[in-house]
Amino acid sequence: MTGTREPLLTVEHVAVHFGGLVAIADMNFGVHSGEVLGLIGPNGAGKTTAFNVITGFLRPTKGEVRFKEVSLNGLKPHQVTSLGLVRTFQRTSVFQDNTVVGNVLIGLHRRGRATLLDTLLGLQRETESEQELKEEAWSILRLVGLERRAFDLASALPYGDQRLVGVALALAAQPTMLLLDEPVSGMNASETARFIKLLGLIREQGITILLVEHDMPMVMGVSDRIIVLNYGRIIAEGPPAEIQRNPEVIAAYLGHGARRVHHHA
Amino acid sequence: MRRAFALVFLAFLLTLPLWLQDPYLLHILITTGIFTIAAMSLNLLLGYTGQLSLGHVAFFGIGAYVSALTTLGFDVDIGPWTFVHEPWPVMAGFVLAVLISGLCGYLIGKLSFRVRGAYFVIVTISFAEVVRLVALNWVDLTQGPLALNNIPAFALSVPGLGEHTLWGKVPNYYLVLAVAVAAYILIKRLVGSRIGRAMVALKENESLAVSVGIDVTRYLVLAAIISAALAGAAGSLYAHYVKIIDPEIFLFIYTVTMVIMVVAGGKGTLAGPVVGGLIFGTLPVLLRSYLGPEFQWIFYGLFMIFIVFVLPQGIVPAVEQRLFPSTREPPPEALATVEPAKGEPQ
Amino acid sequence: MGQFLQHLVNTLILGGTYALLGIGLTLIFGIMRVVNFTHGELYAFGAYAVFALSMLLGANFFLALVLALLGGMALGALIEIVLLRPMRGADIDTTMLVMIGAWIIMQNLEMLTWGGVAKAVVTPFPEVPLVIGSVSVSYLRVFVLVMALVLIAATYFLINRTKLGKAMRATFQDADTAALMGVSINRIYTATFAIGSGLAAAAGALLGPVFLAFPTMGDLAALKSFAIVILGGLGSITGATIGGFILAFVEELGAGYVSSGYRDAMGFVIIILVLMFRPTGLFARAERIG
Amino acid sequence: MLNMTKLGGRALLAATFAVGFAAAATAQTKIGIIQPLTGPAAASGNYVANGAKIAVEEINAKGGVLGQKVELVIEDNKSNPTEAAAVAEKLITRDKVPVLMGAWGSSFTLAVMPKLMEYKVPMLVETSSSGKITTSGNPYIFRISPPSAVEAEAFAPKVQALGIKKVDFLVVNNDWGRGAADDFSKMLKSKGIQVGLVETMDQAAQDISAQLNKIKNSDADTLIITTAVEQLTLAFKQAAALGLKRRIITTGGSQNPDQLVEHAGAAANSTMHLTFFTPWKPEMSGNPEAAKAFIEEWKKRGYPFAGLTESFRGYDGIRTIVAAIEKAGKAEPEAIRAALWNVELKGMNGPIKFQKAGPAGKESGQSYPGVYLITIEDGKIIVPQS
Repeated sequence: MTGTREPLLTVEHVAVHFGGLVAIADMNFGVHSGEVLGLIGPNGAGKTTAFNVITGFLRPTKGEVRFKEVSLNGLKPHQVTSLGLVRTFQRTSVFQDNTVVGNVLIGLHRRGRATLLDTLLGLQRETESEQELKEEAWSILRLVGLERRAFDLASALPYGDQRLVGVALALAAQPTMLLLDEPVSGMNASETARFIKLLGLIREQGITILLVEHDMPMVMGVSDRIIVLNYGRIIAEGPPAEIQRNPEVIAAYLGHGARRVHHHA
Repeated sequence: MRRAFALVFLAFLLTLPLWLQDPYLLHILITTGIFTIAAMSLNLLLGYTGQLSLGHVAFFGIGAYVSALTTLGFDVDIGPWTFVHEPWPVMAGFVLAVLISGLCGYLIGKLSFRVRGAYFVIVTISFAEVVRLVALNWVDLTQGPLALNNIPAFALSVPGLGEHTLWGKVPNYYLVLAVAVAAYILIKRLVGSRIGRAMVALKENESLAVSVGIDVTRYLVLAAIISAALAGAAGSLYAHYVKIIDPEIFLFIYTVTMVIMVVAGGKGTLAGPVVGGLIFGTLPVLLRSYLGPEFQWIFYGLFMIFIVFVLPQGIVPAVEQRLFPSTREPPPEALATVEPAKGEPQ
Repeated sequence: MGQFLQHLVNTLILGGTYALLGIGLTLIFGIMRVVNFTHGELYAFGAYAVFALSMLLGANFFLALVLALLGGMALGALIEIVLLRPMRGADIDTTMLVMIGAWIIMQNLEMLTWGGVAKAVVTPFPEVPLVIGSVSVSYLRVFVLVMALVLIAATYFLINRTKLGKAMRATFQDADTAALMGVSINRIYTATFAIGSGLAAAAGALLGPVFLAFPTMGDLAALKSFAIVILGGLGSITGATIGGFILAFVEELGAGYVSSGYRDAMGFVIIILVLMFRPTGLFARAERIG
Repeated sequence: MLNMTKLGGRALLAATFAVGFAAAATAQTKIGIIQPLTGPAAASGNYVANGAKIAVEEINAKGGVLGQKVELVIEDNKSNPTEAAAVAEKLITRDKVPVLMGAWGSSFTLAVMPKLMEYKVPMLVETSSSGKITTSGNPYIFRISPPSAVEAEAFAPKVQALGIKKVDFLVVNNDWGRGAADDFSKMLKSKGIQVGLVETMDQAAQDISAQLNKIKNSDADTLIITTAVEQLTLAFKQAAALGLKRRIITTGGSQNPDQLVEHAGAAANSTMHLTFFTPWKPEMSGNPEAAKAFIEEWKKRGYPFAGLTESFRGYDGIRTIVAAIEKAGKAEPEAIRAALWNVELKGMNGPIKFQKAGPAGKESGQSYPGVYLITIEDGKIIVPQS
């Protein structure tokens, strides 16, 4: 960490209110280039809300999010994605009626070069661009290890593989930073292990990762740093080892989802 | 396989006037063709972007009126100004019909895609109704309920060969067929491209599509523009073929006819509107001897409910599944070429 | 001034029946998430029912009105049970297609039954108008307004003061939770559709004698109902009531001071304006669209 | 897809056979009729079609024409011009009728006219009144109804007697209504009478109170209304409800006065109507015997008496066409067209004989029937003595 330089992503005094309900009270943190940051907290702590605010799906009531020193306030989600900040979703995170490779091709949307005219007139640039996209799609499928299922319908895949398709989609959108929303929830142990390996590969490509996850051993294992949210507030921040010993964090989890921590611990 | 079917079918359509001499049946086929083009254009919105646009007839009608007025000429007073337009050739009318319908598609898209679901449906219906009432009441321009009559027949000007006016049924048949094939190819290219994938993505999961950087409004509006422009082309063909149009061209029932064609044939498939268009375009003629018009419509209504209950995907996907049960995704040839060599990926 | 007062009186009379139409449609949408394309046909049904009962069978005019309302409710219940019940859980576009099919069938059945020639209903009200100052209005229209207001009040009472109304409101809030609390969703849906349909039939039964009954009369009524509920916000009963009167007011003024040809266009122009500045309607509660 | 095509092809083939077979089996003389059987003008269109049916049965009972039975092919133009053109196309190309009658409204007739030119088939116009129909140079048009200018001239002598000073118009927004407003205005202005408001209404409009409210605030003494009977009923009722006290005169001969009395009640009192047939006094008809027989037959079939002022047009129209076929000696379009010029017939409202109208070389035929001004008093129809 290089102290004075502005982090890749900065969340500054962000608050989100739904009517009278405070989902996020006043949130401040930064994510530095190249790191893996885990965002944890009991159910309803505001993690997904935070994701939605950062990626433009929700407007914050107060505060500002900056990415690469550009304010994201007022930007639409697809504009945020264009800056290189790409997210995945908790559940239905694939295009069910498309094939796996079709999904990745959709994800590669921003990399197409052909214009509307090229497409309608069937010009050479259209063919070339499509060829490039297909090659690109295969390299992403190879990265996540799904090339054997390329022509299966996404909805026909086992759950764990569907989650991988979701990640492939996000990778296709050329992220500088990837926001993963509970990527291993519902996966079995071997699927989780495979996913952790994939995270390593993604990291090797220099992609920064912000991770929301309930699977404590997994988060503790992959994160460089962890932020703990409770009732819309950050209650702790630091390296995994430190967080595991933090009494406030333990209290929060005992109050809420002790079972879950226990289960994996 | 499918390509072969398409080519055989096209050959059948091309040779049809050679053995079908009955002018009335040709007439029916021409109007069927025109409505099929409109249905294909609607399919782009309804089938590919998943937006139930129920004002589609507005673009068809605007195309018809623009083309008719361009070729008939008009003079209109707006406030202190008088606009006089001398008649132009039909080709100009056709081009203007496409452009202005497309422009209306843009404006309406911009406005109505701010909402979804029931609001969107009602807004699109309202738009068509407003256009109908303008056509009905702006008598100076549109002749209102007096109808625009004596619209000239389509004329093709070929450099060096002079101008050819398409008076008869056979040339009109080929003209409509040519435009229909062109529309089919355009739509096929579009939906097979990155743009088409973006549209389908929006239909399936808007949030997810947005998260990979697809600009929702942009692609919905783009679909609306192209769809409206094609509908405008169909409207222009209609105006110069039937040679008379009046404000009832904007009635909701015509949109419903297009919707039935698309839904019955199979929305979101290329062949769907063609199959649906042919069935529902020619069915009235076949039924006419046996059923009164009211029974025919009742039959349509029942058929629509039947399709939704029994074949929600439409005829084409159902037939395809029967014919090629296991070819849900034949690997496209282009993809096969870059498929990695068999073996472990890493 | 006299002309303006006359327009105001006309507004009230037209607005009452518009409100009935709007409430019926918005109730069905709010609770069932169904855009009811048969709404206009139920309106036509009401008008034809009054014609058939009072002109053909010689029934008392007022009795005919009541029977038209009840008949509309029964027809609505039938549509709900036959067409909508099997569609539970289908998305809104799919049910719309089914309702469009039903609309086509109903309209053509009317055409077959009654023919294309419009039918007039003769009422027991005198032809001589009620004249107050510069304003003149027929007794029939005054009766229509009073009846419309009575029905609107009855609907409010039903929704806010009865057990059925409570269950309907619970379903409106959240159908799943209401079901968990022991509300029979099927029964609520059927009742809702029946009430909405009954209101449309009542509007037709009241306006039919003022104008004429003809097979396509429902089309414009349906379009206007759509305009009213968009204006008031889909699912808002208060919105539909006020929307009905606003639409009538704008139509009257448009016809009186702009051009009578654009009377029917006014509603749609309002829709477009509302959409530009307040896409969820004037009175909708904060609700996500899409 | 293959299956569908095959199925479609087979059905098409079957349909072609069916059509061919039907044509071979029936050696009948066909006459195509285009009328508004549905929509805002439906009442009138149905009356005309029924009048035509009576004429055909009468003719067939006497052995038909040229030894063949006459067969009517009746199509609905749905009170819409485009639909009128479409059914004309169908009647000519599919049913192969050699002659047409129709299409009631002026806008519908004008819509059909290019089809007549295209396929060279004559049409007898039984109701339409717009001047444009016979002045546009369409030699396939033969009209037995009076153009509105003729109607206006027939009314001209009454203007002084009634003491009319200023007139407002309320007309249906189509060729019929606008044509009537133009022609009557011209006639009135030539007599130095003021013309005030010209208000229009859509043919499907139900609520006309806004227009009537405007008219109520004008200082004219007379209101001329031109529209079909259903809308007239609404206009009368709404005028009464607004307390509009004005002399009301209607034009166009589609008022069916008895229906007005029945549906508009007291609101129809002291209104005046220009009609072209007086079934209340058949002895005034141009052909009293035929008129009495027709009225008898009409009543016998249980049709409303009110329809007679319209249905006679269908009856006269078919008799005129059949007379032409008889004269032509064959049921072919060109022969019928030529023969129509030589037809002379005693019609219900005067002799039917076509005179040339419109640009030289491509004249349309126009016959000049009688016009009557009747009054409704206390629910009774008062026919003038003349």
